[in-house]
Amino acid sequence: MDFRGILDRLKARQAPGLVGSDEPRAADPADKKDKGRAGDPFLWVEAQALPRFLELCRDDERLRFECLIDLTATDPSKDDPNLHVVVQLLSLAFRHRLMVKCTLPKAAASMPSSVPVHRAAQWHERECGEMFGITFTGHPDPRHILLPEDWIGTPLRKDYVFPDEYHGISCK
Amino acid sequence: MSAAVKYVKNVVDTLVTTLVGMKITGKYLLQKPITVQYPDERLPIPNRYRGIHYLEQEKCIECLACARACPIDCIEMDAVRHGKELEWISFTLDYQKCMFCELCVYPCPKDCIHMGTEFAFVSYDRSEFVHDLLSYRGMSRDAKQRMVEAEEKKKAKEAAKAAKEAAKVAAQAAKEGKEAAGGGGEAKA
Amino acid sequence: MFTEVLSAAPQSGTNAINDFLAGVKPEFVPAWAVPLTAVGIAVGITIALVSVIAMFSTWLERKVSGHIQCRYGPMRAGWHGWLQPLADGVKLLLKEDLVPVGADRVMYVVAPAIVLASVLAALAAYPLAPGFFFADLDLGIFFILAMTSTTTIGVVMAGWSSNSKWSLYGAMREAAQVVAYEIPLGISLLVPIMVAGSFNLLEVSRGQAGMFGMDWYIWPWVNPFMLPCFVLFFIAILAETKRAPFDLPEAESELVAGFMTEYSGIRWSFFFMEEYAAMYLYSVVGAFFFFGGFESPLTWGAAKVFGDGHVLYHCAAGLTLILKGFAGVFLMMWLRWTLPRVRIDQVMTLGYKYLTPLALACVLGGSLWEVFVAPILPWRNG
Amino acid sequence: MAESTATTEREFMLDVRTQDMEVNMGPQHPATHGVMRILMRADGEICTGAQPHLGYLHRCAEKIGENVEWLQYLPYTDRYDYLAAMNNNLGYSLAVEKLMGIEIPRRALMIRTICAELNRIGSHLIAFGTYGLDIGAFTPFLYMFREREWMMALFEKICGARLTYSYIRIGGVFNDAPPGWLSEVERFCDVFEEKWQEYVDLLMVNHIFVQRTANIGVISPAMALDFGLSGPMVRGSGIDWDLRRDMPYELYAEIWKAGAFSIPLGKGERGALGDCWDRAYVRVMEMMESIKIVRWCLDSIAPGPVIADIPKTLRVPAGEAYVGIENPRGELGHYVVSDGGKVAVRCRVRGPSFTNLAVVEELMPGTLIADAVAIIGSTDIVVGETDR
Repeated sequence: MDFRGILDRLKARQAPGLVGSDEPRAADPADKKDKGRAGDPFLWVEAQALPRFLELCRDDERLRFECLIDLTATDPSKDDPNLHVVVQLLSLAFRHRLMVKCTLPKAAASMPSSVPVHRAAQWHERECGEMFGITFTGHPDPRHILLPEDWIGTPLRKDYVFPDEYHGISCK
Repeated sequence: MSAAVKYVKNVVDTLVTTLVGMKITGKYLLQKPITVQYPDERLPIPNRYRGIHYLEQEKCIECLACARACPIDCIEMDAVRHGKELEWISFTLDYQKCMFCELCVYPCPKDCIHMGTEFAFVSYDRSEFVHDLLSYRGMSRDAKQRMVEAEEKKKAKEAAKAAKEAAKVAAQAAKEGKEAAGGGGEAKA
Repeated sequence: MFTEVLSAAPQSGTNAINDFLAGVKPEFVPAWAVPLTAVGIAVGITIALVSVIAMFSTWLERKVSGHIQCRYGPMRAGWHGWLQPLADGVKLLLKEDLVPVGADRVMYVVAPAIVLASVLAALAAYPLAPGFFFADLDLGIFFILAMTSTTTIGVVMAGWSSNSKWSLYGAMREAAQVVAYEIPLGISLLVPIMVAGSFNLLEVSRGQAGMFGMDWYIWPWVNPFMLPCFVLFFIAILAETKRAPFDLPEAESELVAGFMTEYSGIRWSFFFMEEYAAMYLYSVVGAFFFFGGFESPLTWGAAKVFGDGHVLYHCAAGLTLILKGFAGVFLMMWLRWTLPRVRIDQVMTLGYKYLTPLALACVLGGSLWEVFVAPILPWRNG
Repeated sequence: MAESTATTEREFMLDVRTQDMEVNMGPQHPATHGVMRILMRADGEICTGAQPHLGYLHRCAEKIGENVEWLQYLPYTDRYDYLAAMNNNLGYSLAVEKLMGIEIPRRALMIRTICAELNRIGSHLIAFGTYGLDIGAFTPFLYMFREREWMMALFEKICGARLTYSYIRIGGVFNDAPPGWLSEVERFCDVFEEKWQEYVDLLMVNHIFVQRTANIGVISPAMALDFGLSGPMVRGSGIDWDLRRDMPYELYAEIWKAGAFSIPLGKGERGALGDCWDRAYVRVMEMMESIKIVRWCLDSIAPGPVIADIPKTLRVPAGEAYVGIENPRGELGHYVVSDGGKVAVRCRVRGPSFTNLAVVEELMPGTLIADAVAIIGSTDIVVGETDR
């Protein structure tokens, strides 16, 4: 199924938290500032409803996104008040992919964990949490994964300042 | 499969597969090894090998394209420009950082930085890993020659120009003088 | 161990060193000094023997593994690296003597000594030649098996005292493994012992002297149960000497280095000396009980040409045994560089469910053969 | 999991219980394939719990991606999965090309495919060789290194590096193949087919190896999907899924249509479906399939340009793209976000080893320590990629 088909199906099923969609488009010749957008289409989903949305995607017999391939986040820029959480879904049965995006305010970055739906999310959420400072409520094991337990700061946010030293080791 | 059959099968399988394995290892035991005795004999190094850089300094124009292309900024160069000629101060490559990706080679407009086939690095001091790729400092004799020639040419040109100017001035003056004289004549007239 | 040798040597009265010393003894030296000096010399020879065997075996192991793996192995020290073990030995001697923090110091230091002593003691019963041995024991094979088993005590001590969990694992595995494999090892030797009718190594060897020195017990017409017995024996000695595929006590990919994880320098090398000496020793035992011991066409020829007491005859016999011993060692190495390692529960299963019943079946079959079939075979009564 | 182990024969019993002991496996341990630590709780020889601790090799690959130019990031892609650097280059290049929408010359596609498949062979050789090493067989490992050495020499000839190739770049490949290279690849294929049979005889069907790996670490198909596993891990569980066929990139659609390769699946031949042996089997069989793909490319390669016309300083159009490719270890995903500038806004790497390793936590309890080693080995992780 292509992206439009998936979107229609999700609309028909009244998927929880579905906000809208974004598709690549060519630059608008009338508007000089608009450069268009390349790449893949994706869906906007409300962050607080993401686990329920993923559950629907997994269980719907015409979508069957059994596999959560990736869960990560993006910090669009220093000035943006929001983070984007990005989920890649894959259906082995129907051979289609879906990219799902949620916005999450930087000031209160907290959302429910998707681990009950896909256990694959477990490590991805841990990584995402430590790198962007997102709290996944209900995560069974919310420790740091790649960073040391006592690392301060969220390195992949754009406003991150690299520390001068760590336990007396100079980082310069 | 009954337990007894399985028991016998296990014994037979173990013995047979072990013997098959021993046949293979035994075959190699009798063959000549494929390794080489490294410092005495060395394998040929292909032409495209990405080893320590070398620089064709004569061609380089200090455009910084390689330094900009480097992902880790390990290339630094410094030179003073005398017109077209360069007086080289340094061109260093920090091999503590360099990851031999060859990205510095492609953007060069003069095709003057290359990667060689030398790969061995041994040193007692970290500072020795900062290599200076220059084969000479300052200016080459040719460049000096060219500069002197250019200077001379320039001087000659200037002189010629000055002479021309002088001639022009003189001509002008003469003309003016003439005109003045003429004018004077007219005025007189 | 010394008391054993002491009491054994004068009784049998055939120890070559003892005889020689008794022959050259000046009047003023008391009689009891002779066996004592003989023991001293024997101990010296045994230690030298262990070192030489271990050195040669390490070199052989590295060359065999190298060539099996399409590489050369050591090539720098001497011709094809034959001096490499010497260089290694010097290096190991000069290494810092480390005892880990929290280790039981006394046990930690004593463990390698016990391990090495056990194999030294076992070598006391190893005859170098028909007329040159330290102790001609009536129960020679029992003595060897008993002494080599004490290695386990040293290994367990080493593992326990190292204060490392990996070492402890190694030690426990060794204990379990050796206990399991002592049984099939002992049982599988019963068939040749039955055929030979003796526990004495020299007598067993003498019993295989026929057929130009080729009347070995392994041949199926002697006793068809001998070949499976040898296979069982060989598997059991692999496990006893901690060789792959039974190298679980040191299993480098699981337990880092097992019981010797924390050891370094010369103490560490003691474990290896023991391992290689034990490999050689067990191979020699196998050679005695299955492959004719001293007997071979070479020995037979030497006996025909020079006579039964000549030095060259003894040399030929000794050389035969050394070659047979190292053939066994080579086979063990070949296997090691071919096979993956088995798991601990599989080791136990193999020991208790496969080897022990099969060995018992072989003993039963072998003894029935000896009682009912062997008497009517013409070549067994010639 | 519960059903599958209940049917298999366990030859040890849990009738004696002692106090659990905590053992640190790693960060320097021969079986962890790099610097990874597994905190293991063990009751004697039996592992009762395991907790992987990662991050010892974390090199901030994603952060670097946000700070260097598009082309400059290429050498960094070599360094997360250092055993399959060509595939990493390919994945990253494909993601950026998707944003840029450029057409790649056909010869470049061919060379890319050859390199990626050769690298897959090399990677599987290491995977299987070190797996043998974990199980205790030393020699097959060196035999496999011998073939891999040749593969690396081939790469050295084409790009000058042996491990960190940076050869496949955005828009094509750096250099055309040197003269005689393609015929040497063909020779490599011929020799490899011979040697491959030896690996199978020496290790794959060896009874001890089978006994060590069959029925160990059984991953059921449902569990594989739940954990988001990919590559040989999921094919070992009998799920017929290969991105090269199912979501083709490059030339794979054409190659599949030509019938040049098939997809080996675990069948539970020697034990339960989805055990360690099945995963090793899939890897071994895949090497042969890669050889077939290389042969197809060698047959149909034609002269031509090897790089599309792209500017020296890339400016990638604004947008975001996710591209997943079939790395030797599974789905290697690159998620790149561009705002139209010289530098990426986000450069996410979805490493297959990272996801595949997560399942270890689940598989380990109830196995012996030796099995734990076998399970870690069968996931075929590269720590450079789990930690990035």
